[in-house]
Amino acid sequence: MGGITGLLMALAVAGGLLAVSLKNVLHAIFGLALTLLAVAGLFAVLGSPFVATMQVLIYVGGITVAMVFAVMLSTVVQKHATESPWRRAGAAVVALGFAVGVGMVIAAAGLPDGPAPELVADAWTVRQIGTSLLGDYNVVFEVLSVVLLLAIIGAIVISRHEGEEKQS
Amino acid sequence: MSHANLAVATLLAPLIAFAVALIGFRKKHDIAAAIAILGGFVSLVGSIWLLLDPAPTAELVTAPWFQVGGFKLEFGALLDGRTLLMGAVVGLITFCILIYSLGYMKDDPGKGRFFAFLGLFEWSMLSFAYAPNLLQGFIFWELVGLASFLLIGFWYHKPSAVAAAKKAFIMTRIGDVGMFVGLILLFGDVHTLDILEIGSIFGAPGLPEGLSAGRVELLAGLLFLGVMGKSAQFPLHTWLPDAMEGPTPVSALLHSATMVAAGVFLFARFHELFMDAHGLMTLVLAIAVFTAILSSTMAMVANDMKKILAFSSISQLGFMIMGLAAGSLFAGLFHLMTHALFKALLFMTAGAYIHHYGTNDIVAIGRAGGRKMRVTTLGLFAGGFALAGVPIFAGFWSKEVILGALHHDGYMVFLVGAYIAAFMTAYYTFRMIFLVVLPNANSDAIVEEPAGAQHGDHGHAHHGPDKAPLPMRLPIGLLSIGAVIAGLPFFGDAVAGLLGRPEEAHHAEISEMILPVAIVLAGVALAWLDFGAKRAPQRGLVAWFPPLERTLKNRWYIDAFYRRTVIRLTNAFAGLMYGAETRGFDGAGDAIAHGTMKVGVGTAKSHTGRLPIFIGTAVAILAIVSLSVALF
Amino acid sequence: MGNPDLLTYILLAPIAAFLATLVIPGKNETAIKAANAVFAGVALVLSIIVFTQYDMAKGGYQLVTDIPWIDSIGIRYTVAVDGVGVVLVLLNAIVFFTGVLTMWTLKLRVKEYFAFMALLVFGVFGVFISLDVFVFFFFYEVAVLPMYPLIAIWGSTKKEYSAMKLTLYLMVGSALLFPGLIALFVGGGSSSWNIEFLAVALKNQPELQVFVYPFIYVGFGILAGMWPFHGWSPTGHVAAPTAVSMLHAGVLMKLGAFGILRIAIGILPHGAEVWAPLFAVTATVGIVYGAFVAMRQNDFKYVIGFSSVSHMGIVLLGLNTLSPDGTAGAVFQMFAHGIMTALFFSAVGFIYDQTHDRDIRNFGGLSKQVPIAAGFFIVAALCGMGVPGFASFWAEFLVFLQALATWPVLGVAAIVGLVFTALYALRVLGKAMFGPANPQWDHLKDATPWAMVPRVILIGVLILFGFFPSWILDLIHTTVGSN
Amino acid sequence: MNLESFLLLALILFSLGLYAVMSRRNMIAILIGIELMLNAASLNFMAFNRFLPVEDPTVGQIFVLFIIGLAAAEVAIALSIILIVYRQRKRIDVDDITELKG
Repeated sequence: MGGITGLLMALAVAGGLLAVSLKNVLHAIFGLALTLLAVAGLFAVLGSPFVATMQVLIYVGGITVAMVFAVMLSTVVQKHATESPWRRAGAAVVALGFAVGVGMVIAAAGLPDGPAPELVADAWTVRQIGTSLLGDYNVVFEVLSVVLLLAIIGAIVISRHEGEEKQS
Repeated sequence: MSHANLAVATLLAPLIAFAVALIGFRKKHDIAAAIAILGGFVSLVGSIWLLLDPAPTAELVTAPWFQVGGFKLEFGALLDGRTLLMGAVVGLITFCILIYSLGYMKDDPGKGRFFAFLGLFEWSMLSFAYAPNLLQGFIFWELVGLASFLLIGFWYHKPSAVAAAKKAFIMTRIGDVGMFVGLILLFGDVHTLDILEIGSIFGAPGLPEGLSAGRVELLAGLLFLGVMGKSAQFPLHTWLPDAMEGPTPVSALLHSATMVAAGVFLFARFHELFMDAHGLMTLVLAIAVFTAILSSTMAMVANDMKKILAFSSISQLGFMIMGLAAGSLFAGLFHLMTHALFKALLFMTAGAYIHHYGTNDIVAIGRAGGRKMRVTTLGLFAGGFALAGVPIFAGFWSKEVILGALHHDGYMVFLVGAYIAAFMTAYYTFRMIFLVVLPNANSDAIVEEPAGAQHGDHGHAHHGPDKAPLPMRLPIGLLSIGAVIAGLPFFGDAVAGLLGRPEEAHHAEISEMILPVAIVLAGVALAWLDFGAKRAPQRGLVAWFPPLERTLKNRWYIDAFYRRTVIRLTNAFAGLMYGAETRGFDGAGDAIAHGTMKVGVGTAKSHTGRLPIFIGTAVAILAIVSLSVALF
Repeated sequence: MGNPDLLTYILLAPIAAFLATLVIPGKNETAIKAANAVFAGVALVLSIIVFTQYDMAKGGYQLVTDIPWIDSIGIRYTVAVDGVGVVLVLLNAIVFFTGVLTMWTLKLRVKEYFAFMALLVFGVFGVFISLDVFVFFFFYEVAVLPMYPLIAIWGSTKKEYSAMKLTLYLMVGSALLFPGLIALFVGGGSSSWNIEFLAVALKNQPELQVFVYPFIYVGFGILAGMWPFHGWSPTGHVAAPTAVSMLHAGVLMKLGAFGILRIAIGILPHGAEVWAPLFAVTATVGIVYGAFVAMRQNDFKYVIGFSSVSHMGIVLLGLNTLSPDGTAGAVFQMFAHGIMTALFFSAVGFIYDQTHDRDIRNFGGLSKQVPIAAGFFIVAALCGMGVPGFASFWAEFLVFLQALATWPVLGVAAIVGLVFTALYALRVLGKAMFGPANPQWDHLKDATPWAMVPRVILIGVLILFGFFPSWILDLIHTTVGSN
Repeated sequence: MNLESFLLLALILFSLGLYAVMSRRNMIAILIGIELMLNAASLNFMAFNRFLPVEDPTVGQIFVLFIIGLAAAEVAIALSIILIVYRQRKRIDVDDITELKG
């Protein structure tokens, strides 16, 4: 258990590092995919195989693929990863500062140490998630569906409209 | 007819005439004129009837108008000696002028409007004269001023007329402000504005309860400011000569006989109050005497007939105020009455000459043959003799009463001043008469405005037989009779009785009359030497001293002085305020706005629009906040 | 006593006009104008009914309607009128009606124009009848905001600048006002915004009153053209189209004065006493200052704009006497000035529509060229000078009467201001209405009978209440009490 | 494995995402960074849900599902925007997009 978790964590960090450091965007996307998979694994470890599945299906199967397509459509094999060192350094400083700051907050928060409590079996089932999704949280569910619908329409409108404008 | 009905008819007829004529018949001149004359006739009959049939005690004909807080206002008429006399004078003169205007304004394009405005004036003036309380008085006092403004500026296409109208309104308003404040303070002190009550409060011997002598002086002084403005007393006198820009009937009616007398009438109306202000009365006497002399000097050199008469009006108003301030109600009002008659007459004759010859210049009128207009010239004689104070004529008697009233210990200096003014009056009056009727070949008189010049009051001459139209001759004739007989002791006694001051109508001994008569005759004689005698040079005494003549022609440079000081100061102050507004307030507002804009623009510059920098900034701030939260 | 819903009907009339304007197609301009005229007429008739039905013997607030709005923070739609409200509702209805008639010749974006105008009028009516401070403020903002588009789109002479200036000034006022009003609410126990309730609740909190009063006074005072925060008003008047100027100077500025009377002085009498000397001084300065600046202006509308500053100074001076007569005079002056300024602007608008020129130096002898139109202007000018026979005389008389009793020096200064008022008014008359005619304008058409209707209504009102001031003063006195 | 380690992992992922967003010029690379940050957030939700006593243990999972859904929507929009930018400029450099410049 502990070993698998540690491995997944390491994989996640490694994928993240690849994703942010590789110059070729396509490669970076694969790094991202690695992280996403690792996180999915962590979700399973944390007791929610359903969410883990969703993560894999939507993120790895959908989003990553969409990004790859986008890269290919924009034929971006942009050689020039011409970010200046200054820019990287500045970003690194800010990010590091953020990490240190928040890390200290976490350290100072006095979180309960020790392993997770026992799983209450039926609370973590898919059935339970489905029930509360359509029960207590159905507004969230509905809102999400509307958001997705709008996103789809928006994506179509944005790409189509501008395209036509260019042609005319 | 009951007195109440008569009073109502007298008061309302001109208003109705005004409204109907202005709204309905502004363009239908003859109908408008007929309506105005009808209204004037009703008022004439009413006011004369009321005068001839006075009730033994003062009557009040009022209707409650409204109540504002502690202010209960009644509208109506107070019928006592003073109002009856004033009302009758107004009614009579207005009616004469209405008839006269038929001739004078015959072809004027604004004839309908003119008659309507005369209706407005008569209504205001009568309502002022009969006012039972000071507030009604003040309202109509203001409306009289408005009517005066409209009538002076009647020929509104002439910039000079417009300027004169404006000047008249502003200068009288300066006085009105004093009167307004006085009115309010008076109300605060005695809690009434009812004229009879105020009269009885101040009429009692000694000062009214709760009022210090200083307070009474202050009240009287404020009210007297109004008198000074309306009755053109120094230093607020300069508007009156300019007001001659109005049509001559207007000058005759408003600016000699009635409206300017409103100030004097106010003085008479509150005579009891003024008499309690002893200190002020001395000052008032000084002002009146000074005004009388000052304006007489200016009349001695003027060539414009209407201006001469205007100066003499100022001077005669000074005489009236002298009489009142010296304590004789009768003297002031009697002179007001006779003056109204003979001054209106003189203006009408002036108008007849102007109408005929198309010039205001007496030298030009004389050379063009002024004396050939016989009725007019007779009117000039009657009015002129009355003005100069030639014995038997109206002005002689009334001036005599004033001089008699001044004949007190302590007033000697003023008496001397009055004699000087009387002397000059005789001189300039006869100068005018001689120049008009006795032009001679040897004359050195300078024509300032040739006959028929387009600058004349009227803009053009009327050719034809040398006589004024009938509607002009009729009132001249009528008033000539008045100017001759109105001063006779019989009338004086009647007026004094009406005013309830029979003791003031003192009949001078023959011996007392010698001095005034001698002074008048001296003035006439000097005028004869200068202007009347054959081969007289007709340049006058003053012409020997050219600087003096220049000064007098420029009216002692008082107008120039005002222009340089008061007006310039006002303008400068307005300019200062304007600068403060545009540069100060607006500038400050704009500066704040621009400053904000600049800050905004500056801040906006830091928005490079670069996403990484946005995010970086946000996160950096977040990091700093987290750090500080974590550390502290 | 009449139907208490009357007030709500009055409030709904401009809303009906607004909706009708939105519904009618924009091309059908006459229908839009007619609909607005009809609803404005309805509002006018209803206002006259309220005017005649108000029970003076009973006094106080009448025709009360009270409906909860946002109950959790005590906001209620409470409308009622007292004597002052009746007068001002009538004023607004008159100006609205004549304003619609005056803009009959409008051609540019008619639909939007009348929609905004109806909205503005709606807000003004709402302010005059609200008894709930929050609702009052709500309507107040509704009334103020349409001014921006109205000036920026249909205005003239630096219109964007003026619109922006006006909006910013008024926003500053609102910014002062809003915390003040919230302080009232909190100080009164955070349970109700009702004016009467707050007046009782804050009675024994003198420190709070003294502290909050200037916020509310200045906040409202800015809209009332209070010196030295008057800068927006002349520029705004100048830029605004005719009917908007009429509403703006005629009614909108009264909102500020009404707010001072109803909320500042009404709820915070102690604060008012403490601050009155200072604000009386600023009011007097405003009277004299406005008159002087008006003397130097060459634009008709600027002259009128600064005369408004001067006249509103009289209103504020009257209010600051904190006495029944002074307040009555101030309210009467609000009414008279509203009508008079509306007349002024409609007369100027008539000339400007034809000439597109407002510089008085370019005119002369207009009373020969367009006697009737010039006559309207002359009447307005006379009324502005406080000539007896017009409503404003009584208003000024009462204010000065009280001012002299309360602050003699200020009173005298204000009365002396009358001379300067006459100076600037006569200057304009002399330059533009009289004097030699400028042949350039010989072709001008005089007012048609149709164009005369709104102006004659205004003149009629001025003269009517000039001769029978008690019809209004008695109403006002039921509210402000009497000496 | 305690709660803290999960939080620190999430922090590391988040910081990496942040770094990517700030340093990269390629818009798709920025998008990758954003996805990293979103995942970090999801991870936090799951961890808190698991380790802290909560009344209804589904709430954290639902949050994560919600985030996943939003991420999908976001990517759809972002990619379409990127495509347009590409069509107009033939490159997808974030430094070109400065419409919000003051």
